[in-house]
Amino acid sequence: MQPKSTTLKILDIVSVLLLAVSTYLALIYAPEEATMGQVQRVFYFHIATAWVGMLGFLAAAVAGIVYLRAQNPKWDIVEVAAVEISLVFFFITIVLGSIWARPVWNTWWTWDPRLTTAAITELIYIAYFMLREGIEDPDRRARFGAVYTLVGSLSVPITFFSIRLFRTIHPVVIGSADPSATGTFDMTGGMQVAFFFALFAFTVIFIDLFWNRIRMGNLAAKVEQLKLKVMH
Amino acid sequence: MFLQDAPPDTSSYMIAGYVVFFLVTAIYLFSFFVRSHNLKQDLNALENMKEESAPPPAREETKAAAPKPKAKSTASKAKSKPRQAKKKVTKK
Amino acid sequence: MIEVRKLIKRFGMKTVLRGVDFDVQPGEFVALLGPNGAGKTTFLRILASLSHPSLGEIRVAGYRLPNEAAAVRARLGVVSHLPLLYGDLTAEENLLFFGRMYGVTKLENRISEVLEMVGLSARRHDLVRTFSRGMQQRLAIGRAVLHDPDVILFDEPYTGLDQDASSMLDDVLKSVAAQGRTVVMTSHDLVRAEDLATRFDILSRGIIAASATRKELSKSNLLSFYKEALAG
Amino acid sequence: MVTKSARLSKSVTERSTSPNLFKATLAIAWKDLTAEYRSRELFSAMLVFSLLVILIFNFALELDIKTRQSVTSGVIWVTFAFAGTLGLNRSMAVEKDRGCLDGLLLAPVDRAAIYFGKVISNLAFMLIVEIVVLPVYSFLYSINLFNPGLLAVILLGSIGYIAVGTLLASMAVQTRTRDVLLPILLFPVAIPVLIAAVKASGGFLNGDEFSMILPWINLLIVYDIIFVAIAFMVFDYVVEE
Repeated sequence: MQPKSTTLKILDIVSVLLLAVSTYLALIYAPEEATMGQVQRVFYFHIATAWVGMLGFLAAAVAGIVYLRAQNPKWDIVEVAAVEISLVFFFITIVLGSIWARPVWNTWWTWDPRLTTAAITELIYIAYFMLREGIEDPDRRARFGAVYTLVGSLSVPITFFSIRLFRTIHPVVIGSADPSATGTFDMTGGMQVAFFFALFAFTVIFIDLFWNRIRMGNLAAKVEQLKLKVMH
Repeated sequence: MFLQDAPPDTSSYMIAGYVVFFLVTAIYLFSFFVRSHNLKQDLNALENMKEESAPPPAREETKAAAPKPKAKSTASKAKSKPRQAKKKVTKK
Repeated sequence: MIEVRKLIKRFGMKTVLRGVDFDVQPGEFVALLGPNGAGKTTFLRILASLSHPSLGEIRVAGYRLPNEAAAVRARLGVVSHLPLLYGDLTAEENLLFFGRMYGVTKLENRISEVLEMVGLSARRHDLVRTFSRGMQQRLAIGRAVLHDPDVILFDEPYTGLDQDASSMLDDVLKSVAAQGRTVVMTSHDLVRAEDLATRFDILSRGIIAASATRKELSKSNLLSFYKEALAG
Repeated sequence: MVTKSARLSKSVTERSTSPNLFKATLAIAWKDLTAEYRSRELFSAMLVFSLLVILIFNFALELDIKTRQSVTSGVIWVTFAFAGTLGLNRSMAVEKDRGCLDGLLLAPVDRAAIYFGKVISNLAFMLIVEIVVLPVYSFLYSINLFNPGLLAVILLGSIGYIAVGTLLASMAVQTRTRDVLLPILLFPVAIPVLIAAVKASGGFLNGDEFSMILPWINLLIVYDIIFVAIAFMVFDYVVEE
């Protein structure tokens, strides 16, 4: 396994730096929000992790489609990497969402479209890993995984609309703001800097993690191959 | 909640949020390093075994009935498959 | 009738077939012998278009696999140690179903012909669940010849059959061979293979180790030829 | 024992033409329904299971008449969802256990025929169970369930549920954990169907005007179309080796 390429090493360092800077921006630089107080600062990482999570699940679906067309195991490794990272980030998004909800809506959990869809998406991709665990043959495991990411990623938007149709109280900060939803706030200059920087930083962090995880996937495949060769 | 002029003190929730973020990230990174460390170890163990079992000069797999390596794989934790770090979803 | 060039089949990292070359002329009855795990069943499943080859060229009944699979399947009959029949349907209903799936014309009297051939006309309206293993195997052969295929593949047809069921199966196999069809049969039972087949191929460690027609074998018997091929 | 069979020259039996998709689909559906009619093992399991679930709900949600009115659509859809999962598991397991799936794959027919054949037979099982459960439910709780809107929603919802369920069941049946895995795979993906079906059924039961229920029906239709199309396209990868 060739050693870590220099670009990857640089990316690792850059990611750590970006994380530090965006944490600074979110916690100190951005002004305190008048109505909600300090908890609003959770918002930056809440949205950034959500964005990365969705990015990852999208990447997984694309990798799934490409695998189904080409049956090249490389894409299966990419898919698993994307799903694994997104699972972690989406989990954080859900927890941050509920921590933020506690003081603002004084309940830990509200059945509103975004939070519920996030939870369902998390369950879908946990089911994805359980499906993979249940299959021995690597080719079939890859095929079934690809099919399920496809089905799963298609059901997420529909789930979101069906719940939004069900009812909505989640504050919409950007886009069609629903004034009646409590907890909305307008982003002043400082906040916007922190917000967009967090988005950018997390995207870079995602790519770094993604690349590393793919390398690890290749390493695992190589070990498996060697194991077969030596054991026979 | 809106009575006092100063914004309500919800910093404890903010701290909780960021603690959760860094904790979960740390756990994931830790499991990531453990897995890749184990894999690297397995790789070296297997590569040594391959050297032992095929010492003849010809590097590539020779047809000669090379003695099957009887020794069990000595890799310390030769897991059949790297355990995926299972994400326990602890919803409050 | 069957041409196989450099067929390789990998399950994940494990290579089960390491470059098989195999040719069968129309009307030949080839017995494919070999120890367990040599890849006999895998090879037959690839010929039967049930499994995709990893690498290699395959033509059955004049059509390429896996691209022209549908055309191959219309000219191919398969009998495996599993009867592939529905216990809750009667013999006639099973043949009706498979007849429709294969688009057999004039299905009614074709079924009578086939039941006559395998000696099950009396049991036409009985549930297959009530059939003995031997009778199910003969009905399975009936199903395999229903659409009048050019090639028939038998995968260990004698497994689990007692003495008289096996001898009855011999007669049916002889009558099938007599119809000028091309047959490939895998088997453990050298004795049975010896008096049925016109050619003997030995598959071991993923390749065809040896092949000999009945004439070439006249001097030494099949057993010594088999042992020799495995030792090689 | 074996009479000397007449020499079947090739000309006697015309060359068999491979059947079109529609005929093969009907053949598979006919096969499943006939086999099930004979053994009735699947249907009775689903039926008894549904009645038990209703009984449990009766004690679990021991309510007065008014609230029972609103909870009905929820109860019937949870019952149908569980019974459906039971049915999907059984019908695919029957195919896999006796190796019959290979028998289907050997036929010179498009894999979609297998998928649609299975969807039709699974849907038929689910509808039959629904046809029996609804009168029993309305008998037990004296609620009139025979309004056409409700039946249409039940049909639409079942189609969507079975369309995705059949695809996922054919995967689940090939894994180690088998029928434990199907609900885990199916429920998170089938949530839009369940929500839309429950809301639309509730709407019809309470007699809301149609414009209120229409969005839910549209959602059901969109879901059905998308997932039948997707399943149709990827089914090859699920059954082929």
